[in-house]
Amino acid sequence: MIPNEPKITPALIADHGLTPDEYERFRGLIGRDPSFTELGIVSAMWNEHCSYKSSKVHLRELPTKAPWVIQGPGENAGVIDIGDGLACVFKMESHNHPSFIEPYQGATTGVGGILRDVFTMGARPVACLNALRFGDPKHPRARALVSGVVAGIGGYGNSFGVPTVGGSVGFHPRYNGNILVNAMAVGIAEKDKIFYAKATGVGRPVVYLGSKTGRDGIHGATMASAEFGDTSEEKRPTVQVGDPFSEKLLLEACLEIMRKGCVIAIQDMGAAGLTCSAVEMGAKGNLGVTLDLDRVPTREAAMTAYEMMLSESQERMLMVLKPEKEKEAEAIFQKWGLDFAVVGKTTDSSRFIVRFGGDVMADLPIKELGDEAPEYNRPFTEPKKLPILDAKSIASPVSIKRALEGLIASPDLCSKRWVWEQYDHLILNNTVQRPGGDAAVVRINEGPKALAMTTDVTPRYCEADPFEGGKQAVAEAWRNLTAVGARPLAVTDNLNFGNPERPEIMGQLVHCVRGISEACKALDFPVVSGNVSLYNETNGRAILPTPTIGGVGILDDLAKMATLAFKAEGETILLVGETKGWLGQSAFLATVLGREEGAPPPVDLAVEKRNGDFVRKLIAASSVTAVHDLSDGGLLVAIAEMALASRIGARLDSPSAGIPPHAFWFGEDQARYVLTAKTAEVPKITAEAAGDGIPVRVLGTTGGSQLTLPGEDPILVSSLHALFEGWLPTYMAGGAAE
Amino acid sequence: MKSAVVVFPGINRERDMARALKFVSGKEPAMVWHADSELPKGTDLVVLPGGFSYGDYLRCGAIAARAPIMEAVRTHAAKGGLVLAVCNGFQIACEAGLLPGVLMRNARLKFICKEVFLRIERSDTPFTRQYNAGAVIRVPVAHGEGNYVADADTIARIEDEGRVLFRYTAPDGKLDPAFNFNGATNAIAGILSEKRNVLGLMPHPENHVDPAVGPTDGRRLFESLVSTLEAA
Amino acid sequence: MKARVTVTLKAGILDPQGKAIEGALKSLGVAGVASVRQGKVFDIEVEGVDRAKAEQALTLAAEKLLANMVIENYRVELL
Amino acid sequence: MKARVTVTLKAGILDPQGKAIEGALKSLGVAGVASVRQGKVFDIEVEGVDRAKAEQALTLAAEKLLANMVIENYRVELL
Ligand SMILES: Nc1ncnc2c1ncn2[C@@H]1O[C@H](COP(=O)(O)OP(=O)(O)O)[C@@H](O)[C@H]1O
Ligand SMILES: [Mg+2]
Repeated sequence: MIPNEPKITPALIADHGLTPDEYERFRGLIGRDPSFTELGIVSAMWNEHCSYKSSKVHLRELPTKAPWVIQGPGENAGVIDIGDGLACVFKMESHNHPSFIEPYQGATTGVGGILRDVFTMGARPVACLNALRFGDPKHPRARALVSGVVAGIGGYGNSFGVPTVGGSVGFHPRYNGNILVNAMAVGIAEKDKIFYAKATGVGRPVVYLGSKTGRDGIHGATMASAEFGDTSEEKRPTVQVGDPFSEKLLLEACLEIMRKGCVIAIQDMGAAGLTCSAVEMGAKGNLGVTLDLDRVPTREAAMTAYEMMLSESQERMLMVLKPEKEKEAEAIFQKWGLDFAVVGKTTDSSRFIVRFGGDVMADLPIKELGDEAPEYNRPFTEPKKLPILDAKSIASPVSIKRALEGLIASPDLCSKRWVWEQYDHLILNNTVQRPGGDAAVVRINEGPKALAMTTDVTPRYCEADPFEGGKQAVAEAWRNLTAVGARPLAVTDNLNFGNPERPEIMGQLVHCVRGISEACKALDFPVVSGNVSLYNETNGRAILPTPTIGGVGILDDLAKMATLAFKAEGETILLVGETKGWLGQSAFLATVLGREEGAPPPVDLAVEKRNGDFVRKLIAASSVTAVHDLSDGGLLVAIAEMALASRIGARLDSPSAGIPPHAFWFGEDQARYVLTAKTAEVPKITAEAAGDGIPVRVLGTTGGSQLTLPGEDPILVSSLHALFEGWLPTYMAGGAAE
Repeated sequence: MKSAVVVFPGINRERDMARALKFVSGKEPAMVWHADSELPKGTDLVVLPGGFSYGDYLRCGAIAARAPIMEAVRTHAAKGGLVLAVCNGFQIACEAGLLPGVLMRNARLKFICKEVFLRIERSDTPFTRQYNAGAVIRVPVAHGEGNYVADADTIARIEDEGRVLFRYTAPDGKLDPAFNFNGATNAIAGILSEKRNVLGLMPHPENHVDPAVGPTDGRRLFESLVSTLEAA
Repeated sequence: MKARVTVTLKAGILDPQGKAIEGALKSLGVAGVASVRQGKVFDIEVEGVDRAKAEQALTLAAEKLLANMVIENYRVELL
Repeated sequence: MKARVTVTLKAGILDPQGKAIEGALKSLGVAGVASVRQGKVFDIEVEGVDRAKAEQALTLAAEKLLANMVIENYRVELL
């Protein structure tokens, strides 16, 4: 008999985040009232975080296939073929709510979780990236959140031993009550040695590995799917603590037993730990699973079945092992000082049975737990189109020089060195392009091939036009990979939005996903993994829609990699792409004029592809010496970044007639790149561009120690440098937020 | 050159080290497990690599310093055998008493990964014979606790005996507090044992050997070891 | 006036440090060690205020900075 | 049996963490803070040995591992 304490009441059901309808659906499935443990299990399986119930219908729109895709969404991480018998395994995941409550531990466990997703599949992690969004720098908690999150990301990755090579950091008041911490991990595996969650074979041992189970994060997955209110502070005791040392041991032990051929199926214990991992392994293999909780290694006394099933203790794995290899696997885990316990077996009953202390605590249909999870096509509204701003109607209150200085020293565009110097970005000795460029480049084994990776999104654009913003996020990631010379291969996404039960938020989600889909299709850039984080709001105020895109590409030969720094004096600076002077939603408008207005720049995907392919071709032919894509801040900011990276200045020509100078220099028209080339190469490049129908124009020449613009005071690179590098350290040391 | 890299649980730069040794010497080092009690026969060079042994959860290197293999490392050092202890390895060597002093939290309390400038104080050592004394090299650091501290007598002694091998300096080799990023006493980045056969240093020369990845200023340290052992 | 603020992890919160030290003590053969949890102490010299004020100030210090109230408890002692 | 080992820095050894905390407390406006030094406590559960043995074992633990005798002092208390 299943013990039924405490009594299931409507209040208890609501506490578990289930609606009355969902509860009835569950009762219908099992044909009786659930036990308390069963209620816990279903609440974990059916919450937004695990079931994707609000987003699933829309995620199906995303293109997920290409000849090089080995595994698309649905496993722990996506897998793509990178040639030479190797595969790249990668995924991004959010840890927003835990990081807001306890920034250090929230960030560490976010990194730990995404690393586990990657090595669960048999890949050795080779790089981490992250995308961070904080509130207004003037907000009283902002500094503590920044320093806690950054220390946490570093604290985990540095100790685990994976380089953190890239990411992005942004600030906006709309994240005041709900920061974003999106972590991405990238690994490399042998293509024919990828491990999956699908269990096979009846009567096989289900094995628990890693750290012991405590009461960590109980209700964590439910918390990740609940809005914050003023009482969310009460949810604090569920904080999980990361243990990178144990995870490093777990990595080595897992890879070792995989190498030795012990593993049939493997699933990490992430959100809703034992529950999700056991159900997933069984359901994927059309098998039942019986768990015997008396055998679960616990850290605390008197844990209940409910607590064990919902615990989110970190650094744990569940596996189905080959019975004849069980002893060998156990010896390997003991060598690494980790717990190893047979906690159950696979069955042919299609039931998920949990026993504890002589009782059956849960007996549920395993497939239906996942397959019959509610799925909503929630109502959504069409986002309002904003007017296209006419650049001529926007006057600049300051000189070009002042505007550039303001942009370069703004929280969003300033150097993030203070952040990435706290990350070990060099360990493993493959980091060829370090943080600070367009995309990070990490050599594959001994080369000459390398992976390029980046994370991108412009939330301001997504807020103004979710569809164009979604497209732009993909296009920018694609462009960043292209700018280092890589062939973009695939995407992982992390969709961060507010409460999907509000039609306008659902509208943002739907349209962002449509934009992402359209861009991924046009750019042949399939989505192979991702994560959705909803309910990112506080007291009814949502974050900016933030669909972070993590892009991965490949470089066939490191020697052909491009970087953004000017290489020498006297080289010609070229602009690829068309400049109209688009100021709507630009960094210039937001930072210099304090206005977030108008429609964001549209993304013409065909032009994006054509221009990018052209740039990649030039890089491969070694025709260019430096390459930088244009994004936030537009042309002059891009040129300034190239100068800052090299300490070489530039003499620039007059802007195009018919465009106000500030719109020319700071407009954010898409599909553009700045290149430099030896002057002798220029005629060939322009001729080739003309042949392909690509707009290319000469902007000026590199050289000197300042940026010289017609009609403006010269701008010393060294003083720009001080502004660029100064903002974040000064701010973090307690200096002014502006 | 027969080298052995000791692997403690939580160590994570052992692969970088093994790769650098192979790259420069052409020979794979032996990887030695912390729980073993002996080094491979004929080991010329023992390397204690970087990482976070035991998570560095007590004091950096403290738990690793008490591992069974360390007895063998001590014996090797006592017989004059070469020991290269990098980053966490340096911390382990200090905790094990192979080198004096201790490495405390960086002055600004943050983990820092970046390239720094090191002045090579002397070239008459097995670790630096391929460099010129006074030369300044650029190598990366990646640590949170590299702030070298010892009591005044110890500092005076190692200075007098010329046992400071590397110092953090400005690019021109001048001492400058702005470049002593972790606050180490006398800007000390690396020291030698009394017999000059054990080197502990915080920076990672092993990450600067391969031109395909970046600068190669760390390479001569390994070339020095190779030539020392060949000459022997 | 000398004071000591002791900060310890709340019960139930994972203590990786303690766990690693526990393992090390066991393998060093230290007799009888069943479990270890690690905490911090802050020895603070307080000047120019009376005991009541000092206690108040240190409580503030503990709550605002020395302890992470999400996962830690603290105790203030004036010596 | 519960025991506590407290490890503190020897006088004269520089304590960058203590210094930083001191600075932070001052800038938070905590009244009267003159200096801060940070140390560690280890709360140890000891089993199956008598008090004398426990004290001996913990002294050994402190000297062999918990404290770095070059820079730190320790104190063992059985509670
Ligand atoms: N959180 C972070 N972690 C690591 N690197 C970062 C982080 N934030 C920014 N960077 C690095 O700083 C550089 C500039 O970032 P960003 O402005 O987002 O680049 P872009 O606009 O070209 O995509 C990139 O190389 C990026 O990887
Ligand atoms: Mg870029």
